[in-house]
Formats: sequence, structure tokens, C-alpha cells
Amino acid sequence: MLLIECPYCGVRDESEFTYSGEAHIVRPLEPSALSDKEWADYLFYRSNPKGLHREMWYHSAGCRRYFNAVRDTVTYKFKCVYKIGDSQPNLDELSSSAKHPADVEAK
Amino acid sequence: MNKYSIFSLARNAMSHHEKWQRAWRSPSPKKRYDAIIVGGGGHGLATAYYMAKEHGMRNIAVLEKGWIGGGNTGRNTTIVRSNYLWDEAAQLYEKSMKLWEGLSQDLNYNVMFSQRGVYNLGHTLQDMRDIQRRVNANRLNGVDGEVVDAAELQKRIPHLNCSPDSRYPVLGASFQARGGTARHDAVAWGFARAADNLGVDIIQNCEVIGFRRENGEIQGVETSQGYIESPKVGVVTAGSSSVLANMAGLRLPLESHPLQAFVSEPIKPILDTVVMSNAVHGYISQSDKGDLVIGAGIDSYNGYGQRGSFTTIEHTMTAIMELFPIFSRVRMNRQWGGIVDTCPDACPIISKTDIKGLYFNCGWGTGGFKATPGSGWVFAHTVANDNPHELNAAFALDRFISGALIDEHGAAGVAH
Amino acid sequence: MKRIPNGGRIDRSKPVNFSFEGKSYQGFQGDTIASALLANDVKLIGRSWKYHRPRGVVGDGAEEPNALFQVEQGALTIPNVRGTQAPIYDAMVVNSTNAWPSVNFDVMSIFGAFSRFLPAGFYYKTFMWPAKFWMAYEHIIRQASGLGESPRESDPDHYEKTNAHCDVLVAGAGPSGLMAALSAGRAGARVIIADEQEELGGRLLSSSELIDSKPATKWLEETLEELASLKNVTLIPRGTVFGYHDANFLTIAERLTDHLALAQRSGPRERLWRVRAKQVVLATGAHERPIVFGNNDRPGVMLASAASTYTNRYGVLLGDSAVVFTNNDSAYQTALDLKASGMSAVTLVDARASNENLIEPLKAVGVEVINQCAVVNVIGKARVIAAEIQNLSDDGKSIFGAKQRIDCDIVATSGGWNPAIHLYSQSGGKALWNDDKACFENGISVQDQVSVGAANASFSLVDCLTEGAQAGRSAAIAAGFNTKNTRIPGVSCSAGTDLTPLWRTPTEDPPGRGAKAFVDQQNDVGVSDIYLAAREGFESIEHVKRYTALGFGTDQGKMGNISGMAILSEALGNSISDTGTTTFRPNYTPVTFGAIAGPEIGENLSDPVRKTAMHTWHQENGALFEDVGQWKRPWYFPKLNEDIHQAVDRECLAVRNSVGIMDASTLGKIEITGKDSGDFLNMIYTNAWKKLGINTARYGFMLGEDGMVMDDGVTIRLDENRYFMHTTTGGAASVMSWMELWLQTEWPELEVYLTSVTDHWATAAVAGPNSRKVVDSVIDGIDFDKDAFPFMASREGLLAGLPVRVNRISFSGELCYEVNIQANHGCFMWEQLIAAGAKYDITPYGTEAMHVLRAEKGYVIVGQDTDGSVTPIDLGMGWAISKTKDFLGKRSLERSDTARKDRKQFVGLLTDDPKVVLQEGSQIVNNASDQIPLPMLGHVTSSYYSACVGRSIALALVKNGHQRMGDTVYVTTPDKGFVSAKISTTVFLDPQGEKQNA
Amino acid sequence: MPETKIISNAKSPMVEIDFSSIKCPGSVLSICEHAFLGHINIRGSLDNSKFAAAAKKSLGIDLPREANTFVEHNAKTILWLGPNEWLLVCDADGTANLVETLKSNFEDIFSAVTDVSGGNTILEISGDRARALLLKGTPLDLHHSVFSKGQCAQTMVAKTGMTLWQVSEDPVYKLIVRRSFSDYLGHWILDAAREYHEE
Ligand SMILES: Cc1cc2nc3c(=O)[nH]c(=O)nc-3n(C[C@H](O)[C@H](O)[C@H](O)COP(=O)(O)OP(=O)(O)OC[C@H]3O[C@@H](n4cnc5c(N)ncnc54)[C@H](O)[C@@H]3O)c2cc1C
Ligand SMILES: NC(=O)c1ccc[n+]([C@@H]2O[C@H](COP(=O)([O-])OP(=O)(O)OC[C@H]3O[C@@H](n4cnc5c(N)ncnc54)[C@H](O)[C@@H]3O)[C@@H](O)[C@H]2O)c1
Ligand SMILES: Cc1cc2nc3c(=O)[nH]c(=O)nc-3n(C[C@H](O)[C@H](O)[C@H](O)COP(=O)(O)O)c2cc1C
Ligand SMILES: [Zn+2]
Repeated sequence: MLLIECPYCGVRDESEFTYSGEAHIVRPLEPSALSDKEWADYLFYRSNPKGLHREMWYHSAGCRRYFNAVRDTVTYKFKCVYKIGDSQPNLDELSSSAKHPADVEAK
Repeated sequence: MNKYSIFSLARNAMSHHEKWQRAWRSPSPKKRYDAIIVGGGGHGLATAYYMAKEHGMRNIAVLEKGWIGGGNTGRNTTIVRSNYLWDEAAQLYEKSMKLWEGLSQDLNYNVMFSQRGVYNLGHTLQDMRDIQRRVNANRLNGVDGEVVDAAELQKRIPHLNCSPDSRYPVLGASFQARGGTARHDAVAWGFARAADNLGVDIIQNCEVIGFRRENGEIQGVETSQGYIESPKVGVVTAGSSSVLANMAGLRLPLESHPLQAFVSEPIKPILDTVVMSNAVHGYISQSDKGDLVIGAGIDSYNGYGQRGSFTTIEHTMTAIMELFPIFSRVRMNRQWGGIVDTCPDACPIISKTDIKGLYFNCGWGTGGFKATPGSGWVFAHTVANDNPHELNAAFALDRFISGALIDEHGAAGVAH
Repeated sequence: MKRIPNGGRIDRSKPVNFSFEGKSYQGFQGDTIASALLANDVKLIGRSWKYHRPRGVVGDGAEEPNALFQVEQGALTIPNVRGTQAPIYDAMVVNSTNAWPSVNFDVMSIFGAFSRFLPAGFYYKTFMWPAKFWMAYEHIIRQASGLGESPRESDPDHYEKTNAHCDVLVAGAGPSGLMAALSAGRAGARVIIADEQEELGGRLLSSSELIDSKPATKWLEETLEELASLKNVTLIPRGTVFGYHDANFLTIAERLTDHLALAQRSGPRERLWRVRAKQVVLATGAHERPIVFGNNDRPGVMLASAASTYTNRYGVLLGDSAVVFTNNDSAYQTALDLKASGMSAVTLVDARASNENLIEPLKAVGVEVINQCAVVNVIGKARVIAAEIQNLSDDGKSIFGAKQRIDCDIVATSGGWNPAIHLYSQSGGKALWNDDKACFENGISVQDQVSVGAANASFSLVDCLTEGAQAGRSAAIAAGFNTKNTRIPGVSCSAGTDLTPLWRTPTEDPPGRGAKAFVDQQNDVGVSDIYLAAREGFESIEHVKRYTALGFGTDQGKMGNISGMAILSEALGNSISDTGTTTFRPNYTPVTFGAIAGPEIGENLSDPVRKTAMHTWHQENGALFEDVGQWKRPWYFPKLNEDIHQAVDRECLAVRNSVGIMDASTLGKIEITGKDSGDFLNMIYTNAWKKLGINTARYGFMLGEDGMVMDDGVTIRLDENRYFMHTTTGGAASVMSWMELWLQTEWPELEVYLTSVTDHWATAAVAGPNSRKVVDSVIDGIDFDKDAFPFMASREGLLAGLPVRVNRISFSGELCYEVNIQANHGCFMWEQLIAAGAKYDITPYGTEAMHVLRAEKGYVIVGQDTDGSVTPIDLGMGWAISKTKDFLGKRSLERSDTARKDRKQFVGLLTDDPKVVLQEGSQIVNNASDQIPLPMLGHVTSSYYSACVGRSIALALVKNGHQRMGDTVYVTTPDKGFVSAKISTTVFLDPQGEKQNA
Repeated sequence: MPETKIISNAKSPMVEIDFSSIKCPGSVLSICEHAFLGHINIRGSLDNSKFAAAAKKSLGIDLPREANTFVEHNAKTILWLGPNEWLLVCDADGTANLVETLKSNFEDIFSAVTDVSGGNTILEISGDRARALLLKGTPLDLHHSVFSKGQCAQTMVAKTGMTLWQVSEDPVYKLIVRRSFSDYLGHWILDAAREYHEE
């Protein structure tokens, strides 16, 4: 049961939020200039990492703002949250701040 | 290989079961194999078995990072059916169903495939339209199916709540009589034993940590037990597929999510079929041991933790209480999760890749147990011939580029 | 009765009558089923799962594998009640499980005789021939499986749930938990302390130690008093902490009424606590483990600590003589307890060499101590008659010498203690093997959590109290409170904790040969099964678990798992830490489905029922409802004796010939404001929006980025910078978040705000040739003239002085006005319109008639005629796609497969026999006589009898359909036949749209 | 407080729910509906000083900037809903005028003012059990040290969203629920309050 910090409302229970997938997937400015393959990459292909993941959440039952977060997909711990438009945190720095082995490796 | 039978059991009983052979060997990896299958789940083991059996490839290995069958194979709700909507999917799953029907004999291992029938409930008029559509399509595809109305359903499943007063009353169901369940662990073990018997090396505690390739061709795999050379590598790692793809410098149209399930304490037989409901989101059957086996929907977020959120369990439990109010005083014994590799069209990827000799079989998401034999069968063909079988041609990666998706969300809503 | 004259925590002044297997017994208030049966000298209480061997009570708590009962009957019956924890109450009806016709004479015990043919995994090796017989074999296997019986009636009980937040959650209220709660509570922290037992106190309840020179129970009483007086401390007895999830979210199942006599029960049966804790202290104690030996499952063989508990806490006289078999110090107290209870002979058999300090107190009271020996076998079937012991070699690996028989009624055994690390492991922690203490213990904590006391492998009372106090204090400090040390009470003398591991008594023969020795009694897993698994190559402990069912039961291996792991490592010749544990998972102990589902079930609560402002009117006027999303929409309004077809025909004809009225409030409504609204809509919809006139409406398609139709609806431009969007009923919420997603993440520079107004407006669609007259007669301030207020226009007016917005849009193809009013007035508006329409026999119609009416016009319903794989071009609506601008999904339409010309396309179907109504969902083929698998062209998405057209009509998606007008195709029927039909346009009525433009 | 559920031609969203069927003294639990109030949704950015000023001019008080707080002024309650969103609750009578005033003062400023009065209803919940009742359905921590007078939050209650604010320390809570969900919430409350009935 995640506990999520909305950058606007503060820490709230998971049930107030809607997960919104990988963050920073920018819509191509000129879709028609893309090959089918490039377009498919934008549409469907995801990094789906095991470990730190930049992802989007929607505070659907709260302030209805989307925001970004870095979460570990193994420990499910949030490393940080940041507003849309804020610069992306550096994943390497975040992962080196892992508290202990269990933080990075599944049981 | 010791042949398993009632007679061998009796004979071995006389020798205090001291003479049973290992079900499979525990070999050290060779330097080189003709082909390597990464992932010792049901699909990987089945692939190796059919490669050996159907394509005569004997110098092959299955590499499993943990213990075989410990991934989703060991944590699914074991529902088997083939009543998928679209032709491509129906044919693939039906192939699997046919293999299931002779599997215990073929493997000489009782996988306890129990054709107790599977009901998919409809709760809205649109559900019923979809059910009609799917059953009609199934019949024309040679897949058995039947639409059952609420009154008939009540007769067949006396404890199902078909009251018009429930929140989303049961209006009817589709029924596949040949569907049912199988003993998940036995499937992995049966394939492992049969594959081993044909010379396949099954290597546990051997994690693939990298790929070697040259000129766009695969050379072999780096593993926790060292480098192993092979011109062909088939990756069948379900929830970990993206991680493996990443090692090879590829990306896949997949996301890995937690999917949870739970069992009750064992109780005397009370439910002799499988009941699934997309609308209220739960599915239930009773195992041969007596526990009610119940599956939930996926947790929304990406996760490799083999666990999910409690709300998902609560939600599913509410659904089960709606369908079977009589189970309210029964107790939940254990809950767990798996990592499912979900694909945008709820259909698998059984495909060559841009790297020659590297193949992926993944994206089965929440519903691949039922496909275990069929998946192995077509993937064996694909790897052995460097070309898909006609049954899996439509499931290649290029469909994401062309747009020829096979959208099974309707049939697969909760796809188990 | 077998009772010690006094002492214990039972209330001898309150006898309790209950029945077991139809026979009446008496116990006392404070007894559990297990203690009461033992006090009545009932030792045989059940049959084992596979072999149906007679079984008795072994433990005194959650670890109990055998004492599982069926309690009560009918709707109230509960399967698999753990008798060691369930209290008795007056008139309680208890039965054994898994025995027929009775525990004493169980027909199925025949399986015991065949046990040698039923080793672990036997069914994988058999029942394969003949193949078709498997279902029959399976039927028999199933009948034999399972323990208790599920109720067959709905549960009359009510279950509650609550959320809770605290600074410190303490799981377990033994000495360590209580000290933790006390020191955190004194510091002012919000504390929740839960214990699964009937009383708080843990092992203190059966302890004979002194704390602060008082009996432990006295200290307990005072401590509980103080805790109860602290307002910031919540005590939850009968509360099992059964799950430890991410972010310190824990679940507690509190049992509220199960301990009461049926007649005394009221209120909810259980309450599920969903706790979010800042800090967690796990003080869950430890489970004693037995030493495994031959026939160790005979009724009367039990854990040493359980023997002490039954003696000290429940005042049970367990028999006349006992053998206590141990490899550690703790069971010495048991020997003393048993002797003190009045037994004539107590023999302590210690696998270790003698230790004068330990022996002395025993000798003093006449307990015989035998060292370096082990119990090898138990004599007796339905109850213990004697134990056989033999000499044990120094290394503990072999036995030798003559068997010595010691007659006894019970054999109490202790192989050491397993800290209850379940919750710690659930939290994500990895248990570590402690070689000195021979147990798994809390490793690194991965959440804000600490384990204390026996749960932390600290077994002496002093350590338990000290660790508890420290943990409580640290937790309070971590949660932001300031506090001093708590005084640690003094303890007289703490029992020793020395131990030499011995998992099973060695045998002369290999494990498969001698008497059966059980590791997991609930699953009938013996030492031989573990050896067999290892022999067959199941080397991972996870494989062994699954092959043998070790730890699979309702006890989840609390008693046997660790021993099983040790025995496996012995079989494999590796170390226990290499073997490792299986995964600990919720639930700690089983929890009722009812508690987890909670009160939110049934017609009103399982999912919100959304209702419109006119809902009551619809109800009062006989509407039947259709579920659309969470909404209840009127489906049709049957008049007396009408069936659905008659009602729908009548409703449709009324709309086409006079006037009908439909509740359209459920459509999603979103206001889009800001100077960039037009640009935004241009991206969201396929068509162009910026040139739309004020107060005019336009139909739009919304696509996913994959190019497939996602939603549709009419949007009206209210003024220069304001639009009013309609979405489908089911799509409203997702469209809103879809649009917010794009606005907030991709185009934050656009000046656009979105506001949902779905609930603000109530909407009535007044449709039919007479609709103009009806709305004109009740609405002021609008010129309803055909030209002044044309089709696709929008106007504001007043209805009885209340502002309304009227949109001339139509989903029926009729002249139609959709009247919107502030929802509080919705019902009033509806009644006004009905009254005004009376002279035209205005007819309320529901979704079914609406579907027919729109189908007559070939209008699409997203979700019925589309399924997520259909583009607007497939629907024949390429005209709605802008060639000049980009929009979401546009690029996908150009992909090779999506741009194919022969995709499935939206067409009409007319059956050759006009009376035949196709079934929705039918499949369409070119040639019905082809072989199966028969290539399919598509399917029927919508199909009705149209009273207005005078024949059946249908809509379908057909491969290359747009090029196949007039072709004959064949359509499946429910009886597996086919009917012929011709492909037609989708418009069956008024192709020029004269009616809606009238 | 007496409830009014029907006036001349208007029906409150919870017209079907009878809170007086909860059989316990008001000091234990008391619930009533405040229907027919004005609800105005305001969007805009306080970073835009023109917007802030125009809002103050229209309302006589600053829009609350701090998350999860509300202000009261001249019989108006203004709740923070998000970084650029507020809800104003006022008397029904003044609503239309206020909407007009706001709109005209916001002329040419990026903003939105929307009357949503028909879409919402308000419940007032008080009594010793008020907090416990709400906690059955909401994941929010309502302990006085965490959530107290002057604070508000948008969150879930049971399976619907709500906007909750604490009016007094007693505690007295008010919550807004959407019209179409209100009947459901009413049933949920009646069910949740069963425990507190005194026979
Ligand atoms: C809770 C749940 C319920 C389900 N219910 C059903 C159902 O009822 N019916 C149904 O049909 N399907 C169901 N499924 C889906 C089904 O379980 C899976 O689709 C199927 O089991 C996948 O099998 P697999 O062999 O591909 O994967 P797995 O069994 O997951 O095997 C993949 C293997 O790859 C190994 N691996 C991963 N990375 C590496 C590496 N780097 N090196 C070596 N090995 C590696 C893993 O350890 C694992 O053993 C369910 C799934 C879950 C989680
Ligand atoms: N001499 C020895 O070798 C030895 C060994 C073990 C224990 N002991 C004695 O036992 C006592 C241990 O004290 P302690 O406080 O650590 O443990 P405890 O056993 O006294 O208390 C633990 C309590 O937690 C409860 N509990 C366990 N899991 C729970 C859950 N999930 N939810 C709710 N309740 C749960 C148990 O029912 C029990 O009441 C000490 O007195 C110690 O000396 C001695
Ligand atoms: C079909 C099925 C039935 C199961 N039945 C039981 C059961 O009766 N008792 C039990 O303890 N676990 C049961 N399990 C769960 C396993 O114990 C285990 O939780 C699951 O395989 C996941 O593995 P893990 O928990 O070790 O990660 C069952 C699992 C499956 C897939
Ligand atoms: Zn927020």
C-alpha cells in the first residue's frame, strides 16, 4: 500500500491516486514526419525498468494534478516527487542514496 | 527415466521409495549449446521439450535464475481455456488446449488437467453482447462454447448469487466445457522431467546477466555461472522480459505489473467449476486440495516486487462476496503476487528480434498459463527454424509498427 | 473432569456447556475448545488430512496444526476453527473436521493403511490411464480433500472496517510488546497495540515467573490498567495483525463477537483495521518447535510450552504421568509445571549432557531426568500410552542401546524456539539464520520497524522487557516525541535459554522405513517425504514445499516449517542458511473473507449507484433500469403487461409520431474555458473547432493515440473562449483525466481550464414532431422558430423563472430539444415537461428505445458498435477527420495496417426475412457451408426490430463492408444455424435528415 | 439543525436519505444535509497578481494560498482545492451575482468561474463518533494533531470522492459530495452508523 506525496497536497494514501505510466514520454512535435517504427516506439515501447522508474501519477481524488515521481519498482519506495516541467532528477544519484541492500535487490 | 504409473508406484512402495530417480538432473552448464532457453517457467520448459521432441534438438539448455516454476508459473490461478475472440488468438490457445488434452500421457506426468469448465459471467447488456460475439466466433473457429442464461446458470452453480437485486446482477455467462484448471507446479515439473529425459540440460540458479553479440548476431549469454556460447537464445522470462531485452539493448512494448492472488483455507468440495467475472473483477475455483483459489486484477503501477496493494485484494474480495455470499465465513489463508508482463493488446509477443538468433516469447501478462504447451510448441518451432509457425506469425513484434494489433482486452479483461 | 483444583485464568464459578461431536461437555469461562476438551480428557480431536490418522492438540496458539474444528451449524457455521485460540461459550456446537462418520471411527483411516502407497507427490505419478478416467479419479481425490465445510447460506453477520493512523503500532502484547506500548504511550505517542489472543499478556498468562516480586499476572494487570488509562493508547485484544504491507501499512483483524454465546451477540462480528503506522514494533513472540520422532503425532504428544499453558493458564490436569523431551532449557519449567499439577510421574529426557544447575530443582520435586537420550517412538494409537527412548550419540546423529519404555499419558517436547518473524518477513525483510540460537531472526529492517523480545530471538524475560521498553522509547522519539527511559521491572530469575540443536531423533533405518515421523502434521508431511523430495531432485526448499505441501496448511507451517528446512538441509548435506526459508506471506493467520470484504457489499454499497435528479420519478413510473457505468439509467418504462418489445415499440413510435422524453443527465459534461480552448479542442477532436459559431454545436470524435475511437459527443461553443463538451455516459471520467493529462503534461502553455459539470445539470431530451410545441409551452425567452433556433444551435431561456439551456441536438434523428437545468430543479423540470406534453401523450423512453431510434439513423454507440479497434474511417465517418491539422491519434491512422482499405467497416444489415431479428454479437460469414474454422467477416454490433421502419434492422462491422453494399452474407443464429442478410447503408430512416431539421 | 430537502421546485440530492433513522443522541452522532447552497468553482493562478487582486476585489478576502486550508468571510467559505483551483460555498441567492462579479472582474485574465451548485451537496457531521464514522471510509488522518479546524482536503470516502473541512474542534465536519454519488454516500453512512445505534 503505497504512500504518495503529492507535491501540492502532501502525503496521501495510494487510493487517492491514479497511476499514469512512464514519465517524460514526449509527444513528437511532428508525428507525420515519423516512420511507423518511430511512431510505434513513442506509442508502445516503454523502458519498464527493474529499479528506479520515472513515472507519472495523477492525484485523481485530490487536487487533480499530474506530477512525476521516481519510484523503485522493486522496493516500491518513492525516491522523490516533482512537478511536471521540473527537471528530471538524476537516477544514478538517487540510486546511490539507497539505504541498504534490500532497497535495490528483491528479497 | 523411471516410467511413472500405478505399478511403478507400487513397486517403489515395496522398496520404501528409495529407488526413485531424480525427476531431472542437475547438470553443470556446458560451454556451448545449440540453443539456450532463458527462463525455467512453464513456457521455457515447454519450449525446450518441444524443441527436443519435435525438432530433434538435443544439445540445448534451459537457464533459470532461481528454481524452475518459481515465476508466474508457480503463482497463477491455473485457469485454462481457449475461448478467445480473435481468430489468431483462438487458434493459438486452441492449439494449446489440444496439447493439454493429452499432456499427462505425453509427459508421463499427471498435470491434473481438470476439464471442469469455465464460466465468464456477464453483468451488463454490453457484457452479454460481447459474450455472444465471442461464443459465436469461438464456434466458427472450432472452439467449444455456449451462452448460458442466468436461470440455467443458477441451476448449474447453485451457490452463485444470481439475484436480480445485486449491484451488477448476473445476466448470463459464456461457458467453455473443455476449459478448467491444471496443477501449475506439475506442469513445470512434468515438462522439466520430460525435457531432461530427452537430454535437455535444466540449469537452476543460473541467472542470465548479459548477451554477447557480434555483427547483429547472438553469440551466447553471460550468466551467474559464467559465459555460455550459443547461436540461438530464446528468452521466456515473463515479468522480467524487459530487463532481459534491456541487456540486449532492446526495448519492448511491455510493462510489468504486480498481479495478486489468494487462497482460502481448505474446505470440502463446494465449487466444481471455474467462475470468472470481468465486471466485478474476480475469479474463483477450488483446487483439488480444497482451497478456494481467487485471483485479483493487476495493480496499476509497474512493479517487480511480487506483491501488490491490499486495496486490490479488498476489491477482489468484495467481488467474490457479491458472487458467492456463502463464503463470507470462510477464511483467507495466504495471498501473494506475481509479475506480469502486460502488452498493449493483451496478446503475447512470440517473435524474432532485430538481433539474429535472439527470440522473445513474452507479453502473456495475466493469462499465459493456459497457453503453456501451445506457447512452447510454437516457440520451439520459431527458434528451431528461425521462422515463426503460422500459428504465431501474427504475434510478432512488427504488429506494433503496422498497427495490426490483436486486441483481446474484451476477452481478456481479467485474462485468466 | 481433569482439572487442577485451583489456579489458572479460568473462572471456575462460570461453567460453560458445549458439545463436541454431539456429546455434551463442560468447561469454564476462559477455556478454549482445546483446553476444555483436554480438561474432559478428550485427546483424540481430529483426523489427519491424507492418512486420517488420529490426532490430538499439539500447541496452544496460532501454530496449532491439528485442533481444527467445525463450529456451529447452518448459516453460522465456521470451518477450520483453531481450537487452541477459540474460546468456548455456552451452547457452543463443536465438531471435528475431516472424519466420517466420527473421529473415533473414521472410515477413511483406511488411507493410513495404504500410506506407503501415498508418498509425497504420488498423484503426479498415477491416475494417468485411461486418460478419460482422470476426471473420475479427480472427483474421488477432491471428495477426500479439504478440511471443514463452508456454510451454504449467506452470512447473517456484519463486518466493519476502519482506517487508523498511529505513531507506533505494537504487534503482540506479551511482556515485550506491553513494555513497548507503555514507554511509547507514556511519551505521548499515538499507540495501537494488538494481540490475537483473548487476553493481552502473551506468555505471561501462563508464566510462573515473578516480576517486581509479584506474580507475572499481577504485573500484567497493573500494566494493562495503566495502558487503558492513557488516552493516546488503543488496545485491541482479539486483534490479529495479519498483514504487513508497503509504507508501514498493516492490517488487523479484530474479532468482536465470536467469543460470545450466540444469544448474546450483537453488532458487527469483526472489524478490519487498516493501519498506517509511523513506527512498528513487532513483539510477536516465538513459536516452540517440536523434536520429530516416530509416531510423534499420537494424541497426547504436544509442545512443552503448550503443556505448561494447559497446566498453568487453563488448570488442566494433562494426565497422571508425562515424559518431557527437550534439547534446551525452557522445557525444564514444563517438567516442574507438570509435576506441580499433581502428576505422579514426570520424566525429563534431555538430548544433551546433564547440567547440575538445571537438574537440581527438578530432582528436588521428584522429576526424573535422563540425559543424552531421545524419544524414538510413541506407543498408543488414539492416545499416548508410553514413550520409547534410546541413547543418543554425542554428535546427536545416531541412537544406540536398548529401547526403554516409559509409560505416560503425555509426551511434551521442545526442540527450541522459532521467533515469529512472519510480519518482519512480510515487511520485505530477509530473515537471517542465527547459528548460536539455532533460529531465523529479524535481519536488516527495511521499513520503520523493529522486532523485540522473543520475536527478536531474545528469550529471557528480562531481555524481553528491556528490549520492549527501548523500542517503545525509540519509536516515540522517531515519531517526534520526547521521552525519558522507562524503568525496567525486576525479574526474579529468568529461565535459561541454552540449546543444542536436534531437529529429529535419528533413526536406525533410513527415513522411509520405520514409524512415521511427522514434520508438518496438518499436511501429513513426514521426514520420509522430505527425503523423497530431495532424492527426486526437488532441492530448493520452495520445491520441497510444493512437492510435499510442507507449510501449506492453515497454520502455514508455524510449527513444522523450520524443522522441515533443517531436515532438508540434512538430506542435502548443506547448511540451514543455504536452504533458507520459504516466503512468509500474509495472512499471519487466516482471516474471514467477510472481514476483508467489509461492509461495502450488496446492492447499495459494493459500488456507488449513481442516480440522476429524476431517478425517483423513473422509479415511481415503473422504469426498469440498465447499468451504464455506475449509473442507473431507465431502460424502458413498461406499461401493465407489456414485455420489453412491446414497451420499446411503443416508446419508439411515440418519439417518431408525437413526442417522447428521455433523461439524458448521465452524459458527461465538461466546461472548457480559456483563450486556447479552440486550439485544445483541435488536438483532442478529429475535426476542426475554431470556426464554430457561438451557440452552435458540433459532433466530434476523440481518438486514442493509437487512432482508435475512444469517445464521441457534441460540443457547443458558449462564447468566444468557452465550450461545453458532452461525453458518453461511461466515458466521462476518463475523458476528463485524458484531457487534463494533455493539458497539464504536454501543453501546459495553453490557457485552458476544464471543469466537470456533469452533476450540475439535469438534462431532458424532448424528441419528436411535437417536441417544439412542448418545450415552447414551458420555456420562456427562446424563439423556437425553426429558423431562429435551427438544428445544432443552443439557446438560453427560463422555465418557470429558472434558467435553462436548450440544445437542439438529436440522437434519435427526430426534432429534438435537450433541456438542461440546475440539477436541484431537474425533477421539477421533468414534471413540467411531462405536464406540458400530456396533450401529445408525451412518452418517457429509456435507453433501449434510444438505441433503436439511433440505430434507425445509423448513429454509432461507442463501446457497442466500436470495441477499441475501430477508427472513424472504419465507421464511414472520414468526413469528421481533418486533413489539415494534427490531432491525437492522427498519425496512427496512417500505419500500414490501419490505413488498409479492406478493414472491418461499419455497415447496415437487412435480413432477407424482415421478421428475423439478428442476435447482437452474431458472426458474419461469406459462405455458411464452409468448413470450420470458418473465416469470419465481422459481427453484428446492434440489432433490433424497428417498429418505425417496420422490419428488423442491424448494424455490423464487416470486412471491406463499404465496398460490398448489397452483397448477401450469412449470420450465425443462437441455434448454431445461419440466416442470410444483405449489406446496406447504416441509415434506415429519413436519409435526408428531414425530421431532425424540421 | 433542521434539514430542508425540498423547497418549492427543488429537491436536494439526498432527498431519499433519512439521517434521523440513526438512533442515537446528537452528541454521539449527528448528521444533516445543507442543500441548495451556492457552489462556485474558481480557477486561476495566484502567481498572476492580477488574478489574485481581482479575486480579492470580488470576494473581499484573498483566496487561500496554502494547501489544504479554507477561509471564511462574509458567510462565504472558500476552500483550496488545488494549486489553481478553489471552491466557494455561499448562499444560493447570491450565487448568480457572485459568478457574474467574478467573471467580469476576471475579464481578460486567464481564469474560469463555473457555477456548480447543482452538482454538489453538503453534509454536516458532528458528535463523539463523527471522526470514527468518517475513518471507516476515508484514508485521511483526522487526528486533531494532523487535521484540525481551518483545514480541508479532497479525498475519498468509501468509494466516492469528497471535499472535507473541519468547522470546529468539537469536532464538526462538513463534507461535499457530488450529487450523483450522494444517495450512495447516504446509504453508506446509514450503514456505517449502525454500530452507534442505541436501542
Ligand atoms: C496471480 C496470477 C494469476 C494468474 N492466473 C492465470 C490464470 O488463471 N490462467 C492463465 O492462463 N494465466 C494466469 N496467469 C499468467 C501466467 O501465470 C503466466 O502468463 C505464465 O505462467 C507465464 O509463464 P512463463 O513460463 O512465461 O513465465 P514464468 O513462470 O514467470 O517463468 C519465467 C522464468 O524466467 C526466469 N528468469 C527471469 N529472469 C531471468 C534471468 N535473467 N535469467 C534466467 N532466468 C530468468 C524467472 O525466474 C522465471 O522462472 C496468472 C499470473 C499471475 C501472477
Ligand atoms: N526460556 C525460553 O527459552 C523462552 C523461549 C521463548 C519465550 N520465552 C518467554 O516468553 C516470553 C516472550 O515474551 P514476548 O513478549 O516476546 O512474547 P510473548 O509470546 O509473550 O507475546 C507475544 C504475543 O504476541 C501475540 N501475537 C503473535 N503474533 C501476533 C500477530 N500477528 N498479531 C497479534 N498478536 C500476535 C501472541 O499471541 C502473544 O500473545 C518471555 O516471557 C520469555 O521469557 C522463553
Ligand atoms: C493454484 C495455487 C494454489 C495454492 N494453494 C495454496 C495453499 O493451499 N496453501 C498455501 O499455503 N499456499 C497456496 N498457494 C500459494 C503458495 O504458497 C505461494 O504463495 C505461491 O506459489 C507464490 O509463491 P511465494 O509466496 O513463495 O512467493 C497456492 C498457489 C497457487 C498458485
Ligand atoms: Zn494533490
